[in-house]
Amino acid sequence: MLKKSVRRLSMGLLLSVVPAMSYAEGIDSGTTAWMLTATALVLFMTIPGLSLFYAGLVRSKNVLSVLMQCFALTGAMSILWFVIGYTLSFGSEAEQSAWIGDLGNIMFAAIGLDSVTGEIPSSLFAMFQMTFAIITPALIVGAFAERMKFSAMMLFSILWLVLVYAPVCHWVWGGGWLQQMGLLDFAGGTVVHITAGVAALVAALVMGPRKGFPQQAMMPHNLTMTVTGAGMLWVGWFGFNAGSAVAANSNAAMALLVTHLSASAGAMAWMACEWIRHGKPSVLGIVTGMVAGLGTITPASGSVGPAAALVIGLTAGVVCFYMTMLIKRKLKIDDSLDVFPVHGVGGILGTMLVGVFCSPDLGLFSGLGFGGENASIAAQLKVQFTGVVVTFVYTAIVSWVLFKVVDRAVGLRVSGDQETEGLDIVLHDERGYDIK
Amino acid sequence: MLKKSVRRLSMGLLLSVVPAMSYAEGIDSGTTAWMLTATALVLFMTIPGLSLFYAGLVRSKNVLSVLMQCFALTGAMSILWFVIGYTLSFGSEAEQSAWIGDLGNIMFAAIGLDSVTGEIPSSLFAMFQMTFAIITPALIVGAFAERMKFSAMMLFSILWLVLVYAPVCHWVWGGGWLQQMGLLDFAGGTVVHITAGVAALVAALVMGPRKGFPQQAMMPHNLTMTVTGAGMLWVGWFGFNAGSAVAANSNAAMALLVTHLSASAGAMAWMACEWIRHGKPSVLGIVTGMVAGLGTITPASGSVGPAAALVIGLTAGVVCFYMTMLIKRKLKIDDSLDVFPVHGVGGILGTMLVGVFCSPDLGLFSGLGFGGENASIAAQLKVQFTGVVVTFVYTAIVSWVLFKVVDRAVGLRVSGDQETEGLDIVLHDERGYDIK
Amino acid sequence: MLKKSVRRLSMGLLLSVVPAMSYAEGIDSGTTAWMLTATALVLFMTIPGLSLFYAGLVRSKNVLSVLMQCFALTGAMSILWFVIGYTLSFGSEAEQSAWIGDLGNIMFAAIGLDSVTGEIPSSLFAMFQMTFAIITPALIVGAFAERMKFSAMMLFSILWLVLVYAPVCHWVWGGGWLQQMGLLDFAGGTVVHITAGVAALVAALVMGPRKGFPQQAMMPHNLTMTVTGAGMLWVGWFGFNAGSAVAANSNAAMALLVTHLSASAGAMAWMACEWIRHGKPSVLGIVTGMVAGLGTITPASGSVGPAAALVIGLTAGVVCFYMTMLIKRKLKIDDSLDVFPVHGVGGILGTMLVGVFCSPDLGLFSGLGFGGENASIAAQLKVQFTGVVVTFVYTAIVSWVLFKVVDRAVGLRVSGDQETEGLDIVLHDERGYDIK
Amino acid sequence: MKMITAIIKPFKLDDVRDALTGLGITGMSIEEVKGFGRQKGHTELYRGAEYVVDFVPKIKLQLAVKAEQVDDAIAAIASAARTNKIGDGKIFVTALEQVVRIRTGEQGADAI
Amino acid sequence: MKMITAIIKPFKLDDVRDALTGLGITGMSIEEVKGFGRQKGHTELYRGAEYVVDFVPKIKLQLAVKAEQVDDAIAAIASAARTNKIGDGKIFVTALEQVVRIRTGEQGADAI
Amino acid sequence: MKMITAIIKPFKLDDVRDALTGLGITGMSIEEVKGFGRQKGHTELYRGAEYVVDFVPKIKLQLAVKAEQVDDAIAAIASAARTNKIGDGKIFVTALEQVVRIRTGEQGADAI
Ligand SMILES: Nc1ncnc2c1ncn2[C@@H]1O[C@H](COP(=O)(O)OP(=O)(O)O)[C@@H](O)[C@H]1O
Ligand SMILES: Nc1ncnc2c1ncn2[C@@H]1O[C@H](COP(=O)(O)OP(=O)(O)O)[C@@H](O)[C@H]1O
Ligand SMILES: Nc1ncnc2c1ncn2[C@@H]1O[C@H](COP(=O)(O)OP(=O)(O)O)[C@@H](O)[C@H]1O
Repeated sequence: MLKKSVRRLSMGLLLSVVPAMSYAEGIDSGTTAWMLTATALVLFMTIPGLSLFYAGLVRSKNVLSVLMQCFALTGAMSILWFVIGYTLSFGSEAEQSAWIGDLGNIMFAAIGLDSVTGEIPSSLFAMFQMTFAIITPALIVGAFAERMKFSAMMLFSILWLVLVYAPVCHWVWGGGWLQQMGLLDFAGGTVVHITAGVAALVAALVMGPRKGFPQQAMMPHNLTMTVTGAGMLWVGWFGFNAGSAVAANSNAAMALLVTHLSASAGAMAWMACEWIRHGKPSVLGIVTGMVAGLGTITPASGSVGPAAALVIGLTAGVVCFYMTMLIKRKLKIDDSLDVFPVHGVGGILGTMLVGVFCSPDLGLFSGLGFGGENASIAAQLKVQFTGVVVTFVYTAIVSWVLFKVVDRAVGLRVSGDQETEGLDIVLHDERGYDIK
Repeated sequence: MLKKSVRRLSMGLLLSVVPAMSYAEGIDSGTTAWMLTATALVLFMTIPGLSLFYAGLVRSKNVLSVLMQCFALTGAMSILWFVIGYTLSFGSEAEQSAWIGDLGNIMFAAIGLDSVTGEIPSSLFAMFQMTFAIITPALIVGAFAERMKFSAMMLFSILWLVLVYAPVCHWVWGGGWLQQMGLLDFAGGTVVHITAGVAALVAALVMGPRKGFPQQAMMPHNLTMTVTGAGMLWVGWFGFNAGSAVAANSNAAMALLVTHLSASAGAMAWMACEWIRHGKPSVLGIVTGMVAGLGTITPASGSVGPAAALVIGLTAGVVCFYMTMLIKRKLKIDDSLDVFPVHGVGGILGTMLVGVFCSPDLGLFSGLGFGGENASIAAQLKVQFTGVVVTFVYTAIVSWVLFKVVDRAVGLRVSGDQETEGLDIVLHDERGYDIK
Repeated sequence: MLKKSVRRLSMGLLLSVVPAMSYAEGIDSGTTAWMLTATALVLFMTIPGLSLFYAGLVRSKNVLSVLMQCFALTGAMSILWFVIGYTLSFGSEAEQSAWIGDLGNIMFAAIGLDSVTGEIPSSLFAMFQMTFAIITPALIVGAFAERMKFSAMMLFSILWLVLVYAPVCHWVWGGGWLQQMGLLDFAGGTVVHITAGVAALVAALVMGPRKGFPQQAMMPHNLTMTVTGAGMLWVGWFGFNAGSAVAANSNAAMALLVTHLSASAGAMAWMACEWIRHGKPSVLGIVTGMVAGLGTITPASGSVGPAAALVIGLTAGVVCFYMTMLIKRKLKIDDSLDVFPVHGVGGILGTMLVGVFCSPDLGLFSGLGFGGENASIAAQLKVQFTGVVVTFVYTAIVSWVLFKVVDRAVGLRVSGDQETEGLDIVLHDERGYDIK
Repeated sequence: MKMITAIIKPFKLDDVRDALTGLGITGMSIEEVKGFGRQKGHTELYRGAEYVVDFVPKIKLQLAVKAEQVDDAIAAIASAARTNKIGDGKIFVTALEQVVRIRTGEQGADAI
Repeated sequence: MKMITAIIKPFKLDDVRDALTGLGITGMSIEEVKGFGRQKGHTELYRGAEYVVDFVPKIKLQLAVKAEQVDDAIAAIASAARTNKIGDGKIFVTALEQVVRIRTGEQGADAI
Repeated sequence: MKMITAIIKPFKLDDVRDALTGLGITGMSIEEVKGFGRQKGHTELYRGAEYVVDFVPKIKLQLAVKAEQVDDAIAAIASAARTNKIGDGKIFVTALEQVVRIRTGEQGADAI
């Protein structure tokens, strides 16, 4: 039964590439209701959720630039996904190549009003997936915040969605080789968090630190905004993970439960680390721990039980806490808003941990079963490890090339004086606040 | 099939006036789940969504007055809809006059626990419609912001809901003459956006400009607030348009998809216009373009396909951009927050464009079919044009009269000194911010 | 039929303690879709909703401390609920003691992927209930805001959830003695609002007023934040009350309708009181009236009709308005953010009023029927009164003891100088805003 | 050289600046201050209690001028800022011993 | 006439104002400033790094007084603002050559 | 004793403070001000209209120093704040008749 439910899911995903199997009576109104909601929730994660979370963390002279980047990405990635991204990821035929989707769904050409994917309209499945293609590039924004040109950001993101996100998405969810290997990635540990996290790390290395880093303190200008965004991310993530069940059933319910517990555990763990190390817990810390917990449970949310989720969340909080200190304080890499140590590391951690906790033989910590034909933790871990390494390396190389290309084309950074003046005025002729 | 689905919808609406047809087994739990959610989403559009979008655009001395207006309207319009608005719009009998609803549903008298409308409880249908009756007057707030008396605003809105919104709603959705003509207005191009936009234009003309307009720059005091509201509007609009399918089916899914694509296209188009004309894209511009895209697709969201939605959104972004410049800069009409050029023009544009893109014979740009008995673009356009003109003229005249009446009764504007001091202190004895 | 629907509900709740009755086909996808959404909505009420509502009301030097308290409670109470809270409230066996749940569901031990409660997965029911266990302690935060130690707040809340919330929840919803008496409390008049409100009152009395109260004006530092939170609370409350139907049916729809009408009426009533008494309506007033309307309808939302909801909301607005003045101005009790006069009084008021308006014999004001075996308003009122008094007294005593214990253990208040400096810097080494 | 410090009503700032520019005085620094004086502040309502906020928002201008410009500057400010209502504000004059323009190191009158 | 400028701890403002009002001095302007001095600022935590924010929020009062009021005013401010903890602040006195009340054009002492 | 008032570019504050600390001057008060002068402000876009915001954010430092420290202090500030671009700002010096340290009641130079 457990394994069945898991197969049902991957099936649900494979179905996406079978418009042939369209049959109106296949639509379940309850599942459709949930997926409509889940789609709204995932969009809500990016705008306003993530954009507020990030914007609160920069200095007030750059607050609009971050909001603008997230907002413009929402518009641009949506159109790009519609035009080419979706078909490269999921194609249109039942038979999919291991590497990339066919071109039959350019502009959703193969999706009619009556096309059905699993139990929902194909248009809804494509739209739900679109919200993932929106938030993934938006996550990267945190790495180059406060110094990147808007034009360069747009150009990079467009290329990146097509050359990094779409292929990886195809490998894992679109019937590609990693899915065939039985990789467990329920909602995007590899597809979303590792790709975004690694691209963020590359961005930080290629672009170099912000002027004044690390001597100058670059404090969040509005933590109330960040906490607001954090709350929205938490709520929206229910759509992200429970929506990935592509059904309103016990898998979705379990995904929601484990997601919530991992977020809670991540928040508590990070809080505890700070409390012990610095004597005081911080608001920035607890919300970051929550995000770490969410990012880490994401690939596991369809395969683990609640007790395991608690372990995963606690691990996420502690590991991501130390990784953030390592990257920012020891290695002095200016990944401005800590995208890699939280999302990248969280994605890796979760993708590995699910290989363990999916096992149905761990008593209270048992999960819902292995992926594909895998029959042991060892076997599953091998697959998970392959997924992690390949995604990491592929993303790193392509992202690095893209940044170099974009740098040639339009230049990545604003000038030093412009950076001092602030991106809001320099790039948008606007100021975030004019409060008298 | 396409036409059927469309008929199903208008039926769904007609059913609203057939409590006779109540049969418990008629309730579909999936559709009910979606409509409960959609109702929450549309309320979310007004509070906090629209109220934040607007409040961020005024000067800080007036921020609370705008939030107060939206919040008070939510309370007042809800009660008014319950008492009289709903019955005037949808009545209680199966047979409806072409002009106005019967009085059988005063205080939802004809709605019992078991009454069913289409596949959902009648109480839910009436509640869903209530959220539309909340946001429409709230949209007008943007036009007279920063200068209107709170009392006058309340009085005007109460009269306006009964004398403008309710009748137009009846004509288009309640079984009235425009619906019988087969007017295509899925989610409120005429009922919501043209009525609100035209009332806004009349308000700006009757009340005159704010002190200092247009010489003085009246900058948004908090664009972060506006962007937050914009994100909420985008998400909430899924409930607005996809909820108007009154079903959790492929129509709802397609409505959600085209709504999202049009919003994206509108945002990108406005951004492009600014980038070209001013050399820089602005945050205010991109969010306004998104709203234009949403307002414009609203009447079309049940009848067009995704490719057409892209065209509609792009057109909306460009046309509303130039209309805003025209109204504010050329004609120097102080529609403070540009309600008419965005919502009014968008509503008109969308109501006409759906007459074209509903056609099933446009290849990739095909739609889901004509309305009522219409069989050609020409025929449909005639109906759409009629709907636009009648709604425009009727709204303009009645709104103008109402403003004059309210002016007599309580006076529309605060004094010049009060306007200088700011409405928050003057009308509410409060200040928006006290940040030390 | 009315009574049936009510019995169906309480059944729905009793079922929660019958994993025995698990049968996969028992899951309804529509109801599951709605409950997934409702769970997200109730979490949304606490973060960001309530946390923003409260945070805006304190002085800017304490804004983060309030956000931190709500956020940390979300994480801690979730884990606590999973570990022990749920089983103490709902147990695992079909047969439940009148006083407390059995320990069979420690760490959801008895909840499998396929366990079903009513028509939804048991994991979802437990998760939905978790969101109630999050918001109830968070409500209390308003009473001791701006002066309580973070450590003390955490310790108190943990003990309080186990010793106050869990038992009362068991009595009313978990098959306990009050439920057996037929107490009508659909969504938490006693379980949530009276317990939180009374604990708040005790907190204010035990801790004493903030430095400078009541001579010094302690103005809200950001009413725009409070209004934002208020809007989110309103929307989220749909999940709270309509979700308590544990079904996507006419009961949920009616609950949503009456909830919305009561909120509207409460807002209008409070606004009117202020307008009459002070000559001006305030933003703080209208949003507080809305919360009063929501808190008051909560216990009644499954048992009354819309006309009655209007009466309940109006009463709530007026009564809570005067109670707030009484507590803060006459009795000079520094319940900082007025938790008791709004939630406590509202909860009491609503729990009593439902005893009247549940009656099916009040014409336009009729409700959906009495609880349990009660057959008259008098009989029902006796039960409601018992529920109110017992919950009030039990909560007061235990909360008082807990505050004393925590005071001994870690001390309840920060020092006077620290209070002057502000909790954000003192407890978290952070500042809320750094806007240049 | 003198330092002129003027406290004015915020919405009068533009008029005052134009008046000074008319005299060829283009350099000045301004800040938002809170004023106490005859003019009463506004009332704020909080939970039924009305608090009179007795400070009034004002703008403070500071400009260094050559001795010979002082009287014209004062006259210009006063006439531009006057509304004849209580709270129009004050002008203060203090002696200025030295002025330095940082960019050039110029001193005295040349630096103004 | 003298201009008294006092830097005090923010939470002492009300006491100081009352003390001055006691002397019949009702007019003044205040602003929020950041002070550097002996008193150390607070610490802020950001991603594991602790930053000492070495400025301290202070309130700056400015009031023009008649020469004969100076000593009383200073005494009143000093005693009202004193907490005997580091950071209590300073009082500065400068000569005031001219005062003008914008509303009436009154000059000198009458304008105060 | 003299009161030195300096208007500088905000991002130069740290350099200036270090320079002054180098002279053993640790006490000062700073505030954010808006400056008008030769330096032009930025442009803001609103609905197709471009507004030139002609004030420029500046930091104002005020420090009381002993007479003999004045020249060093001025030199230190000037060199630390200089970018050689328009808008570097100004330094003003006025006479200080009295200084009081509130905490101790010390007067004159000792109070600085
Ligand atoms: N003695 C004073 N010293 C410094 N500033 C003063 C003094 N008296 C008044 N002011 C400033 O001038 C402003 C206007 O003064 P006020 O007495 O209200 O009206 P008017 O200027 O018409 O006499 C006050 O708000 C305060 O900022
Ligand atoms: N030389 C100075 N010039 C101007 N302001 C000063 C000077 N020294 C101190 N201050 C102001 O006085 C405040 C208090 O001074 P500080 O040395 O901290 O304590 P104390 O007043 O007890 O000596 C400082 O924060 C600063 O605002
Ligand atoms: N006459 C003046 N009085 C007071 N402040 C002045 C005066 N002239 C300039 N300032 C201040 O100095 C700043 C720099 O002056 P500006 O003319 O822009 O450049 P520069 O200092 O290079 O001459 C201005 O922004 C203003 O704050």
